[in-house]
Amino acid sequence: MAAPDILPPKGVRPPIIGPGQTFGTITDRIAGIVLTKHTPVFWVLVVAFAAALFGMLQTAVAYLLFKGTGIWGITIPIGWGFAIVNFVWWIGIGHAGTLISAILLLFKQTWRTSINRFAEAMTIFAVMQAGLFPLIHTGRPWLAAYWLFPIPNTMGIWPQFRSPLIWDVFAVSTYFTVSFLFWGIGLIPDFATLRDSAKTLVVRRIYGMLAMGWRGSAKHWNRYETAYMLLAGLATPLVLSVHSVVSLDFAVSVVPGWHTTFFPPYFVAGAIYSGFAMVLMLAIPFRYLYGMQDFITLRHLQNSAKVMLATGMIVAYAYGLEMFMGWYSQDKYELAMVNNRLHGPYSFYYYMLILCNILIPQSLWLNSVRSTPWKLFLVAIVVNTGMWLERFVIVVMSLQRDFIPSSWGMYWFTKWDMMIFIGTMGFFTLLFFIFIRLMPAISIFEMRTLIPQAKVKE
Amino acid sequence: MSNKSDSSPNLISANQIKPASLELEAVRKKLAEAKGPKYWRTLEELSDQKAFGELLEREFPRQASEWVDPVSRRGFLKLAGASMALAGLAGCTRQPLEQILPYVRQPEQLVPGKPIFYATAMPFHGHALPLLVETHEFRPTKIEGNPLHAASMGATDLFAQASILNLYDPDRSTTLTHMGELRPWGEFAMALNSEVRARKALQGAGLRFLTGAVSSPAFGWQMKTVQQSFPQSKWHRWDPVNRDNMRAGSKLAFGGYYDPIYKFENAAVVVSLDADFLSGAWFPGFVRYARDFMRGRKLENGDQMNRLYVAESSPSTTGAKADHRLVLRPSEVENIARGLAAKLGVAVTAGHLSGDQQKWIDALAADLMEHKGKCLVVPGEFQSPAVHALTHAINGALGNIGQTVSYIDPVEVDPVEHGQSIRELIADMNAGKVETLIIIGGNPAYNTPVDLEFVKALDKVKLRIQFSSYKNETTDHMHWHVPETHYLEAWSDARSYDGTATIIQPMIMPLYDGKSAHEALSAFTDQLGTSSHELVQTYWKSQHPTVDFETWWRTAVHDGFVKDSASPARQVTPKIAALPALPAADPGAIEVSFRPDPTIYDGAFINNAWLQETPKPLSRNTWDNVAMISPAMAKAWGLYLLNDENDHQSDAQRILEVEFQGRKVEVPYWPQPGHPDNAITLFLGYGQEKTGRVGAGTGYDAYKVRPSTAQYIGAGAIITVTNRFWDIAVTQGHFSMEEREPVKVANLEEFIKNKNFAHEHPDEEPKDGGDRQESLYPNFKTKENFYQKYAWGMSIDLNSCVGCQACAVACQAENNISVVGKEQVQRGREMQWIRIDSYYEGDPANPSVYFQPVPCMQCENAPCEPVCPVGATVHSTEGLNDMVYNRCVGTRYCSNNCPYKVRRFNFFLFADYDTPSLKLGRNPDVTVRSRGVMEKCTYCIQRITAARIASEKEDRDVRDGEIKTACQQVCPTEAIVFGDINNPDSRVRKIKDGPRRYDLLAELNTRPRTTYVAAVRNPNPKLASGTERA
Amino acid sequence: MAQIFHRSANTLARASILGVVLLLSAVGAALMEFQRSPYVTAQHIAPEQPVPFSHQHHAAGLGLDCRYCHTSVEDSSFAGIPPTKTCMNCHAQIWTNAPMLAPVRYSFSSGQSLQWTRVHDLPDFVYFNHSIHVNKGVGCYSCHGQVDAMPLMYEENTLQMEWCLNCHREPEKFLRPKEKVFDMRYQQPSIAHAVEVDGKSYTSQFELGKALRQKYHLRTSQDITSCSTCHR
Amino acid sequence: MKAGPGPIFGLMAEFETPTELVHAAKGAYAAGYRKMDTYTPYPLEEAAEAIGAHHNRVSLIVLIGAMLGMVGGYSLEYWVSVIAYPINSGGKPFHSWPAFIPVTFECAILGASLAAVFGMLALNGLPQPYHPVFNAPNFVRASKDRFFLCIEAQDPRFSPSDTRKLLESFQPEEITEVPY
Repeated sequence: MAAPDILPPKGVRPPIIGPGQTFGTITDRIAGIVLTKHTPVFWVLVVAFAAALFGMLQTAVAYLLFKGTGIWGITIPIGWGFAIVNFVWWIGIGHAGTLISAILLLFKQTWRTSINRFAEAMTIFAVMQAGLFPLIHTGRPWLAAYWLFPIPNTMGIWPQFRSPLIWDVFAVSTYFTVSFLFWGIGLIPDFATLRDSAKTLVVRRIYGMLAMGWRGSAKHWNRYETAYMLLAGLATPLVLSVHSVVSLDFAVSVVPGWHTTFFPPYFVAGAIYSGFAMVLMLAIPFRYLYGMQDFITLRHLQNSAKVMLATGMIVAYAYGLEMFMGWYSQDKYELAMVNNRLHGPYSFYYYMLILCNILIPQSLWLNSVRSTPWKLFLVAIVVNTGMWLERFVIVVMSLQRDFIPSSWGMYWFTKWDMMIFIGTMGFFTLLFFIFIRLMPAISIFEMRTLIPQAKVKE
Repeated sequence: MSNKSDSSPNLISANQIKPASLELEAVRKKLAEAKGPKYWRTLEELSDQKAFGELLEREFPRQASEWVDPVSRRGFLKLAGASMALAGLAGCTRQPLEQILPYVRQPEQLVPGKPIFYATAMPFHGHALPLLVETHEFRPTKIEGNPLHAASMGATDLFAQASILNLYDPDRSTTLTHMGELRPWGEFAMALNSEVRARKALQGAGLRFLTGAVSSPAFGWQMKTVQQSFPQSKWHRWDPVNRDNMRAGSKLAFGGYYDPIYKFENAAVVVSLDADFLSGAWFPGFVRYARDFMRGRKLENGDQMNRLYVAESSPSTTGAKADHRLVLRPSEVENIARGLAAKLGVAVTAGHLSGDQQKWIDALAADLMEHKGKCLVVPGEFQSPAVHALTHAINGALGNIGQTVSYIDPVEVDPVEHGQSIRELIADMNAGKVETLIIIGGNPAYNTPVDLEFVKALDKVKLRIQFSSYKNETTDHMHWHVPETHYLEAWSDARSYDGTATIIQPMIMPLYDGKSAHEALSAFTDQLGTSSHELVQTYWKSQHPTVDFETWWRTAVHDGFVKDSASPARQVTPKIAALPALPAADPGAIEVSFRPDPTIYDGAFINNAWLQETPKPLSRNTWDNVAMISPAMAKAWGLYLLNDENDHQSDAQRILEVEFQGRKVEVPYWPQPGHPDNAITLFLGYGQEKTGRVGAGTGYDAYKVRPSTAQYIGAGAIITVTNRFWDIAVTQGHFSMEEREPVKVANLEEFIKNKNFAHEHPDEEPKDGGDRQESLYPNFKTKENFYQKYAWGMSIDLNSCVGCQACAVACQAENNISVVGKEQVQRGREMQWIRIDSYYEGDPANPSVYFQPVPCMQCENAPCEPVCPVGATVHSTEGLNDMVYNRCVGTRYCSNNCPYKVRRFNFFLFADYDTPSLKLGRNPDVTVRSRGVMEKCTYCIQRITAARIASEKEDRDVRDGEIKTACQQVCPTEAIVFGDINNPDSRVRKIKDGPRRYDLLAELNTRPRTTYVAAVRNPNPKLASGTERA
Repeated sequence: MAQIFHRSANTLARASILGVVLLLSAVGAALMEFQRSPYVTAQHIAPEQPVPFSHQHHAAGLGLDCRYCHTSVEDSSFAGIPPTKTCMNCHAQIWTNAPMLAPVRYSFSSGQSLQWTRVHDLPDFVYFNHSIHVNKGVGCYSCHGQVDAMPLMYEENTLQMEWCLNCHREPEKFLRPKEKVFDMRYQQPSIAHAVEVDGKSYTSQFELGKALRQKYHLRTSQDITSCSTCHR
Repeated sequence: MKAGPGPIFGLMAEFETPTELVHAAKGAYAAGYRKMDTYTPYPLEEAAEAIGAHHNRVSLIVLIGAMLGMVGGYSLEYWVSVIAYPINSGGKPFHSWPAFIPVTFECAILGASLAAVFGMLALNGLPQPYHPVFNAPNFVRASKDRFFLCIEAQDPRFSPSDTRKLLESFQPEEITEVPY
């Protein structure tokens, strides 16, 4: 199935779509994945495994609701632990999707087309994981679920809008909705394709409903394109705002290590960084398993790698800045924070983070790494680990030692913390593979525009 | 509100002086059945199907007394389950039907919903602490000191505060047993009577009584009558923490027993020779002494303050407050005493003194000579008789007797030296001379000197009867066990350290058919069945034949003491005839000190969860006792120290094996800064095999190695470091201030030079009551009319705080604060709202120690508030940082953002929803917090509200001092002052305007309402620094 | 190619979208109503009681003052439920063997409390104090309604927080002269009949309320809407 | 399929390439036809221009949505924090406008996005699972690799014969009558 990647001669960039593709071949190859009768073995295996992890997640959450957040490692002073770390990590991952589809679209980066669809899916599923944590990390989720939203009630009490946590609620839920709409309307024409290429009436009916009767009329396309462009225009500031708001959850506080003005850009860069790492972690196996090398070419991998390199450097700069500001302020608490990062009980994690997020990714300067899928895959894994550690360092190491020495404390995570974290990965994978099986993982109609025949000759 | 009071009548009937109404039976039955859970038990134990179904129905638990009626009894299970409760949907779920049970006949003095206060006293090992007890519908809920009484002046100590929990302890002995089998009282009475008759025939030969030290005149009188009709019988005394040294010392000096009474208010220079008079209740008169002493250090008028020298062998809070602290090994204290005495012209000779010690003594002696008659030397309870004798002599030589110290006849009834007394008893038992042994209170099988082998001897006794409020180690060797009443359950009387007598009146009928010590004796005076009330009254009648007894009795009971019953001072002159030779101390030998545990005393309080979870003042560990050694020793043995990198809330501490006189015990060590080298301090009271669910499996048993020959001090211990570990739970992670100066301190001269040393930085300029300097925020006082009428504020004097922990326990009692258990404390989830940080500074061999109580600061710019997404913590118009439990969803952001870390979170269902007896003791005016809710100090909002409502009804303002927070009220040293800072005449306002006031973390501009008064130390200029090495 | 949907599908599709929207808003509205409904609040529902005690008969009929039974209402948080003794004061003489009163007699003889069912039941985290309200001129009527017209006791108001706030925000709408607090027949001032206070006569509740608010030194609404006023 | 009896929706011409389609569409437009539409497997701006349908009102709708969201969001916050139940939260002003910005912003975006999607669908008259053009035999390929031009019967100039002639002049693959 897998066609080997052929490196083009030096100086020539690989194409963004393999040679010899026609409207028909594109349609059949991509729609084929969905409409085929026989399900590939690896799909069954992965889904089974992911489902098991999902089961573990459900168990852990049920126990959590039954017993209370005490089953986690959190304590006073470290009131936030794995839950918030995971939340920020997942929401960060959830950024690449919209970024790719929206910002690259505005910049007319045609190479986005073959990866935007599943990048968007990835976003939605990642945000679903992220959204889980802020809810279950509260002491009384059943109340948080409705007191955090401005719902009329008999108490005459409303949310407290000065709290960054409320901003968070709005930002994340908006982000989820918008990404979902964006993804959804992108799918309509492809559903139409599936409707028309499906064999059995049932399948055609199902996709028919989803396609809402799309028929490719010029007037429709015209409005469709406008709406799509505008959505992209809206999603761009949104995607930037979401992680900025997330970063405000910390920046607004007084905690040394949180209370910093450069958190928003720093967090956004980090988010894109991990987002692209996740895209690669998904794209590389996908193109291999489904033989999609013609659609997701080395060009895509290389570009993603470059974006990672760029954002990675921004993140590195932020780390430097954090340390510098700590020193420059000469504020005793900031200095202590820096010192704690470097020599505190958790300094090991800090050095690991430097290794994963700064040192190892430097290998992306090498063309050989950028052009070798399995190497990229490894780097991507390292980066995502590093990004998780970054959040751990920010959340735990800052809270662990703040102002009054007598209340300094330690944090140990429990098996429940782990189960829930791993569980969400399973849930994510599960959703993603189901998506691949049931929906076109690559935007068919946009792929069509990439081939020569698509142009109107005068 | 009402639903807490309305249904309580049932309990009162439990109190009506006519016995057993039907409800009472119900109550007792419930209590008997009540297999109460561990206090910190959590949800899994009680998932009950029905309960689960009803989860939605309630947000917070039904409160005290509600359990009596079946309907809501079920409600309890539900609620126990209800930590899971989809609680707080209260808005859109139905409330269950609730019963309301009025009295049948309402006691006339009772106004339902309003507390009543009764005066009484807590007897404590030979003296007593006068109390006022708050009762709600005749359920005692909170203990305060008796302000009218000289021995309390309104303050109390942590034992008194926590004693109320013993009353409601579900693990108390609830049943009368014979060889472990349930028996009715009648059967016991018969058995006892026949025995009495038999003994009478024999002149009481073979009849022995064993009690602790007793200060009850009525009991003494009963004993006398017993002695008359049973001339051969003997009354033995044993308290593991006794005053033998003091007694022997006074015999040496005066040839008889006298109790010293100190007048710290008259002393400009105080010297403590291992005397821990600022630590707690085992130093009789602590409450009063601490207040008098600290009044000399307030610097409120002028720059005069007293000076404290402490020479001590085991770090104590007294040492922590010292201006000069000399670290000594236990055996060296006597030598210092001799040296000092010699210098002051007492005819004794000292052994070898080190250079530092000599220098110290010289300076000290000089200082004392300057203050003849205005100074005071205090001997340590646990130091040798010689030290006591010497200090009497020294005080004599300095002309202090009559000025700063006076001597009265012992307060203890028929004082004896306990060590001697118990030795005689055991000897007689072994000799077969003892046929009947009546043990009232105590736990001799556990705490008598190990070398005497009490238990072995016990088996030779034919009939053994125990009156005790707990079934303990001793019970196993008894024929009969009779539950003894708690002091709040029965009439009695007692005398405070100065001899003043108090009538102890009960607050509630015995919950478990208990019998009082008086009733125990009544059998031997042919008065079996007579109530304690009668017995006590009869005695006092006999004392006051002339007066109109009814009124006399009423006033005595009402005031809480018998007028002018304080013992008169005796004119005595100490003379040092022949002191026993100074025991030769081998500097190489490791010396052992045995000390009562700071929070559970001699073990009597081992099943008291509040005290178990109260951190020991210096080591800050809970739920265990540690063995203190010096950091140097720890280092030498390669053990870890407090200044190690990791913060250690919970530590696997290395276990030491301590061998003393051939007996071994395994102890977790604690590297205590300021502990002498080549010495180890073991704390008594833990490691009991037979105790309740709270005490079970806590700590090690130091009695295992405590011989009669070395009750407090011994030399020649052998210590081996094992490879095993002991998890201890410490509430403080870090003992160094890390150049952040949470505690500001200066020497007296510095202070006189620069009064504003506490806030030199402009950021630290105090700001109060919304009178703000420049700020981006609006001025809520002027713009939004906040803080107009009242602006509550608190001031904590770091000079006065002795870290005795009483405030922490008082707060726990007042605010229904849950206990979480050792495992949770190790995780850092302790709940006490006010914590007392202790910091060490300087040379670990003899550091300066500082205490800092930290409650909620009630910041005007509270960082916790804006980050709460649901507005569960917001500011009131009086400047309180309100915490609305029922609105809280538990994001914990407020705690993260609290720079003082004073917020506590219910990680589990910590509150005990279903142990009936515990509900009785709760404060009905404070919500019991459910799972997933943040909580914190509220300045005792319930007290503020009560006082405000009272004042409004009388159409006046709240008077200064009318509101006392629980922590303020209990504080023996008046370190905590609370009041309205808008009122220019209020005490708190005045203190806050004083120069030493400072705000904690002022640079954050949180504008705390709780502020501190910086500490000032008064070292002797002639001595280099406040801290010398021994 | 053949159509895969029938013509009607179009209408169906659009209708269904509209339908979902309508349904959701309907559910929302229903919940809003539900949480204020008597089913939840027990408003206007008279629960079973061991004895069918009639406030109408005792208060209006016999003209007993509220305080005859609810003794502590003026000086305690809790108004007080009369002990059985209080009932027997009269019923030892009259209706001495009315079967209706059997439970009362039994209670008196056996010493077991009557088990009334609570009518006004606030959540446990709400700390209401009767005495301060009564002392500041809030009539029984304002919360408990026309009790003397209730043969069986029921809850007049929802006792929900929003309801409490109505008054805490504008007490002047409800204040009455202290001496009229227990007067069930008291009418708010109107043009028709004025209310005399300190020799000044008021014809509008608003005027009167303002005056009384001054007179009784009520705390500001900002004060009494602070959370800690009711919650601790 | 044969042109069945009964009314017809229009005449459908099928082309191989976008170029032919656009050329045909231009021709038809020039011939004065207005009621017509093209059907393509991907957006083809030229086609839209050719049939004179390259203006739409989506942008306006989005603007309105954004405005509503923004105003709605801010006024909610203002009402809650200043009017409904003002609380002193850590000494911050009741009307802490800087703290209100994030939510206002998110609401604006949400409003705009919803408007964009549902506005577009509404203007397109979707969902519309049934449409006559689906009757065209080969129309399935409109979503794959073929390009269709359909001149509708309502057009005043429409006549089965002339229109068919016109279409034939563009050499389509096939011309079919689309029945209603």
